[in-house]
Amino acid sequence: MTTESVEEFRHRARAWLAEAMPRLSGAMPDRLDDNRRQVERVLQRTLWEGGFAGIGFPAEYGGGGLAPEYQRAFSEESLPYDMPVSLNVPTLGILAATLVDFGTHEQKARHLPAILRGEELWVQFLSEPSGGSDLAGCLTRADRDGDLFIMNGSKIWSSAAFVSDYALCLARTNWDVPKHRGLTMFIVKIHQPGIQVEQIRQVDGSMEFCQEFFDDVPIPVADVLGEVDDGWTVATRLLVHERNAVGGGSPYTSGRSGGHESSGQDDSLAQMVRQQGRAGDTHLRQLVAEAHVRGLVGGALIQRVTSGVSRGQMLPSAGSLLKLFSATNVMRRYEIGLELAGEGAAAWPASSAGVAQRLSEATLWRQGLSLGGGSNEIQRNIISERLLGMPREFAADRDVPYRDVRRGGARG
Amino acid sequence: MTTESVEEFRHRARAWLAEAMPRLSGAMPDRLDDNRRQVERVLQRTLWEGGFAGIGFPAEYGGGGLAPEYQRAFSEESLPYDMPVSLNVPTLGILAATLVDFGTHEQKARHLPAILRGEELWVQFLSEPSGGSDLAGCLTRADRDGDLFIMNGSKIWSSAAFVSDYALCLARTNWDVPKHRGLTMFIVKIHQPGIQVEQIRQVDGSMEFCQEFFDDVPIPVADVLGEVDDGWTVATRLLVHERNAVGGGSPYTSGRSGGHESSGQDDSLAQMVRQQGRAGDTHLRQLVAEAHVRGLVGGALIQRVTSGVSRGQMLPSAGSLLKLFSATNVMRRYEIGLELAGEGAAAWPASSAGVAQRLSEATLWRQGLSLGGGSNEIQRNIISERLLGMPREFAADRDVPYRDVRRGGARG
Amino acid sequence: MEFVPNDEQIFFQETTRKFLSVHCPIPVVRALESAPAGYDPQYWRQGADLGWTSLLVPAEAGGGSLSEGGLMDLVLVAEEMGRMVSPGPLAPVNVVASAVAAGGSAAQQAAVLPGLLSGETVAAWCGEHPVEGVIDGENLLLSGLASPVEAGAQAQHLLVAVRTEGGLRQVLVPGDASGVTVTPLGGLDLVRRFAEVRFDQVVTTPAERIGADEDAAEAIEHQLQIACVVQCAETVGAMSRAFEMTLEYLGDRYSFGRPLASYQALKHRMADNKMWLEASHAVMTAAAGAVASGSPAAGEMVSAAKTWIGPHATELIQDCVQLHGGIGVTWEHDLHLYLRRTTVNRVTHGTPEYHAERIATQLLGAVS
Amino acid sequence: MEFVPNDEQIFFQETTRKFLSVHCPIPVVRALESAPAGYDPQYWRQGADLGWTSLLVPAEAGGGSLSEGGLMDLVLVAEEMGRMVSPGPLAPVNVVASAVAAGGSAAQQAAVLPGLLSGETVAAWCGEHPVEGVIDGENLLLSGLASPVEAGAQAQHLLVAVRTEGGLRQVLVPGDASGVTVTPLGGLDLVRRFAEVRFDQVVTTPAERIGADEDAAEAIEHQLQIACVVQCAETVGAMSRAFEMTLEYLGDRYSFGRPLASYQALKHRMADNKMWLEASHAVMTAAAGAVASGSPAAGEMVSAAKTWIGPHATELIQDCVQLHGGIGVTWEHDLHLYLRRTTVNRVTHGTPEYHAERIATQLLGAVS
Repeated sequence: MTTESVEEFRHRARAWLAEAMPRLSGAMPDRLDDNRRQVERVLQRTLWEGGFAGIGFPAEYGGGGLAPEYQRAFSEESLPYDMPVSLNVPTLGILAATLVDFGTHEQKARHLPAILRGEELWVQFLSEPSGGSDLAGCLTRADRDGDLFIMNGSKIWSSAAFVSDYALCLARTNWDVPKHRGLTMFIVKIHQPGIQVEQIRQVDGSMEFCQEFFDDVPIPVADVLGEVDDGWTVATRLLVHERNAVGGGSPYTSGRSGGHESSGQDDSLAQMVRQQGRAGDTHLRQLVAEAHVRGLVGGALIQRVTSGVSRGQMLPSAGSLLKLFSATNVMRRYEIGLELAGEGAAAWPASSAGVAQRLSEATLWRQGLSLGGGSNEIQRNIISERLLGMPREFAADRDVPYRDVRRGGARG
Repeated sequence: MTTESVEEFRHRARAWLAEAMPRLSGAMPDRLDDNRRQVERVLQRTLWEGGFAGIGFPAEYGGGGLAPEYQRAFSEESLPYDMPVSLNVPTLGILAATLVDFGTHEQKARHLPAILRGEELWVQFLSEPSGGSDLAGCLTRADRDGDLFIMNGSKIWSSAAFVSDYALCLARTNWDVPKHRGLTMFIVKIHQPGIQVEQIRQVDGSMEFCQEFFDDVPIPVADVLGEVDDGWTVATRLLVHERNAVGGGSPYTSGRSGGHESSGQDDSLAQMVRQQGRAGDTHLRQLVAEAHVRGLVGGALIQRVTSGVSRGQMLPSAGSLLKLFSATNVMRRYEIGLELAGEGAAAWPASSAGVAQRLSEATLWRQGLSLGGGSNEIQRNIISERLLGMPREFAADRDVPYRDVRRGGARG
Repeated sequence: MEFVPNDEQIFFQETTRKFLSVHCPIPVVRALESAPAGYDPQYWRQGADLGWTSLLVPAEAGGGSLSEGGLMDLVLVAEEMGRMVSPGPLAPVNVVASAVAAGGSAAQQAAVLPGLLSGETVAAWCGEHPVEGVIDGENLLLSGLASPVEAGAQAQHLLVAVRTEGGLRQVLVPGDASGVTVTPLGGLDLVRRFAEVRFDQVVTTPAERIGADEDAAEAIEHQLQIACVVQCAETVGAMSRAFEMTLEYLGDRYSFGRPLASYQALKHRMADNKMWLEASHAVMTAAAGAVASGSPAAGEMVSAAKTWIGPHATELIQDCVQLHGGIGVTWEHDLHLYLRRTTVNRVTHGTPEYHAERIATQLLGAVS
Repeated sequence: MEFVPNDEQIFFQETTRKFLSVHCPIPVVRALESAPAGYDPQYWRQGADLGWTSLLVPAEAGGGSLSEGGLMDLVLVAEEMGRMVSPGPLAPVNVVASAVAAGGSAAQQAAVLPGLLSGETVAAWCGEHPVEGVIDGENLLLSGLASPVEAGAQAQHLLVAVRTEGGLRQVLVPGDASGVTVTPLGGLDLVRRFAEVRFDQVVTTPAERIGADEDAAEAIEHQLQIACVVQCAETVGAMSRAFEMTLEYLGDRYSFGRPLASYQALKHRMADNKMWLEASHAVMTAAAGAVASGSPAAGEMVSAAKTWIGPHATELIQDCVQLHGGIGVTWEHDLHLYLRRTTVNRVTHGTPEYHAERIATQLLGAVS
């Protein structure tokens, strides 16, 4: 443990940031392209060299080994600077966090320092085209063949797999047991023969998500994360990390958090109203205030839940509260945005095409955060069943060998 | 069938109303007391004498035998007059309607004319203290004894049973079959030895609802409505009539309908804003307009559903759409009312105690319509299962002899 | 009274539905994304042949309808076009054709109606955003900007509302009149095109005036009501289709060994969606009936429909997206076409807030 | 930083909880419905003995708290009182005691504090509705109406905000001062009493002034913040308890052979309710922390809490009523006590709309 106090650490970080990191100039690019990703890898490398990469990760694997307060202090100090924020989710907050929990010494030594240096971007391969929210209803298979598993199947909704390096991939290794008990989590190198990555075009024109196709992909047994046939344990923990990271409550992310960013602390709504010359309209004022208040409440909720979980007074699944809160905040914020934009959301002159179009198309993507990383429905199940102890939903596939489970209709 | 056109009928009704019925003066009393009920019985008698009672009921039993357009025309013409509107629900729209569907000739001849003369007020005995929404989970029992059934048990949430005359009462007559198949519907005279009626005090201080206790109440076999052990069929139809009547879509009710009354067509919100001198506040204007629009939409929905059902293009269970709509409208209207009332909802000077207190206490009763007559949850089940054909909820008591069904906890 | 289509109208509606499913199924709509007009002129002529553009024009002026006044027939077309997110300037052409038939001179009718009715030409309606008019002898000089104007860049005719010292006026000018600059706009809908129409000292003659001066304000209000009704009907059609797709999907798709449709939380949301859908249909029909019958409540009912339908449509379709899961936010899935169309319909011809304010004005007086 | 109660605070909280459950369980609260003060003076003195009225007063002035400044301790009391819909003038007594301790003269402190701290006397805060003040030589003449004022009719001391030509001022006057007329109001809560306090040329001397003139505006704002924090904490306590009652009920109650808690539609609503509850708790604590630490964001956080908590509290409890079914709207069931309390808290000390407007002023400037 360090002997440096949080305040001492904060002062050291402040000085270092001013010296080493570029200041944020103007708005963040709202879409990640390859170029931006390259910039962020370099920024991450800069953090590494300054000793500020992975502040909450174990020191043994290149991290800072420090408590969450230190990371929070650093994040607060870093706000004026250009940070590699896209590494937070999913690489650091979800995948690296899961590696910390389940990796062998060799796995951690091989990957964590490389991640913290910005050399490896990670992604999760969990969802499947037929599976929806039922992640354990996994049809991708990995069949044992000596020291290898041979993987076949398909995964979908992975973020930016086309520019990432490694994935954690859940595959079925045993079909004769009920569904949760026949899964294994693998560390998979993405760019290799047998894996084809296709980008999916989203409603807003972005191409961030991917579908992957596996055709006899060989995976060394050494790349099993956790135990064979116990992949659901790993996946469950991964999902907890995901909810925390997406909800803004991860101890492993650095810089602005997802929860805050998406919950309305920017000034864009107020700005729109001012530009329209309608700042005196009491109805619009209520809406602008509502969005702002939701941001403040979301921030307070992150504090409450992360503190509660870290002190063991809340279950880790309380992260679902954060995920659900920020997803519903986003829905409401876009609705408010649409109400404020008015006719401008329908059509726009070429002169303002960029801004207006993005604003308008963003509303098409309103449900994005309510679907990705576990839908709102799944979060509500988790909250009611795990936090509140209400009875589990009836599952027709419980305690049935997975090969006998009904998998539904045409879209399957 | 009449040869009189709707318009001719309307003119005749208009002339008669002007002559025979008192004009509405001031606001309707917002709570029914015994005195008001007596007034309404007399008003109903006046309608009967003028030939305008029960316009949609069979002529054979004292009604007008006319199509819904005639009743609608009469209702429109009657708006400026003091009408016996409390007879609409439940007596005419629910209980008399069910009698029309299932009564024997003798039953109808005995009760329908008396109802249309204002001599019999009716009520339903369906809910039970332990039962909640599960009306078929009835524990009140009626055991056959020669030409009698002997009834024991308790019912609750009946409207104004203490001032009513007859009830339709559902009781279990067979415990060895699954729950829906062992029920019988009885015509029960309320004020008789063995029946004790207790009024329930509501949150807003009103005492409209009752609980009844049955202690060896003898019921002649001749008072079975429908078939023995087939009471659920009768109850189901009764519930359809109830949803229609409460939602404002009954062909048997006369005068202002529940749906309209509760959906915001009065001017009280606008008036409140004017009195506060805040009529220029755009936020409040949006709220007042929203309430008004909801009223208009509700009216249009009643037209659409009643027309669709009467033409056979919608299932009768579409009445659930009306019930749910008006219940959710009431919720929103009270919420808007609270927002407009502001600080005045917390405390009031003696000088305005009546109005302010009623307004404020009304919000405590906001969920009333969302619970009575089948809760919103039940309506949503009906809409999704019967109108949309989605799968039925799992019921642990299906196909199980009722004596073996688990009936739950402490509150039971 | 609830509007009930008669057999003839049902046949007409089915004809339109079949035509759209054969000639303009959704892949065709998608393929029109970068077509300048957003529709194929041949398709529009065929639609005109089916009667799409004739319904508000009396038979003696070359039009024809199944119902009195034709608005209820037009509603059926609009619903079908909404169900298929179809392209084509249905609202502006009908609004302008109706206005010319009602208030145009014989010469104007002869010059404009045949083309609109046959689908050879189209018209745009600039009635929502009046420009400034200065009286110059007999003529009226127009200046200002009308935007966004549906089909502005495709229109041979522009029906323009003009604010003059003496009150509102209306003129019908050629799309290529001198001083008129039409600039296409980008937009959210894949095939519905808007433009901004700029008037720079555009000289209009008395022969270009439409209707009596003193009737202009009322005529423009009536045009707005028709435009809103057509738009609301289209939105309701889009809502219906999105709802049906979702209901079907929930039945097909299994999760945890059960169809999604068996989950009560989803069932209850579908129940609410069904209620919003039926309520939207109801208030749209009521508004259409009020406009068709010339009811004094027409303006109120139209604003009620616009206030109610816009937000409920987008909310319903967003929930359909949510119920579809990830596939619902992909380009490949059709739901976003419905979301685009209903979002555009929500915010044009007056936002819900604008129409709520019209209602408030009636209840509370104008804001001082 | 999230506020985490230490062991001492937890003990304090548990003591308060036990005291309330023994001395003021809900049947006792109900029995106080027609008591003029809404509470038993003996109960209030016992609460004062536990420390309820001392927390914002420094030890040297006779008070004492577990945490710096005591506001976080007071929040714990308020939450407990919310859980039991307890009676007693917690907010006004603490606001006034704090103000007197901070700005009162030695004479004022000696005259007022001992009684408030022991629970022998109570005070009312008229800071939200400033009356008019006219300077008359050394004196200030007060005229106007402050309403509604919590515990106005029970208070021996009134802390009054006064609008003068020179700006806001504060005076502390006896409840029975000449020219002061206190009229009890009817109200929604069974035991929380409000009054209107009318000032008719009430003469106040310089010795009755509180604090330096130039600090008055800021002091009043600080008092409002404390009042809002106490109120929000009480509301959060009430929400928590209503939520727990409902969760338990859903587990106990069977319908169709299954516990209500097994129905997904109800589970999902409880999940949302849990989220609103935790969010309310979070923003209340954040606001309390900001006020306690003198953060410049205190006003903003307090208004955020007031904007958020009020409507979510009533909505959550209304949903608890719905989930209980018919029993939830009976007088016999306790839920309505919670609904009454949270409704009153929602609309007093500024409605949610009022506080949203404060936030809007910060973001968009004042309405011109």
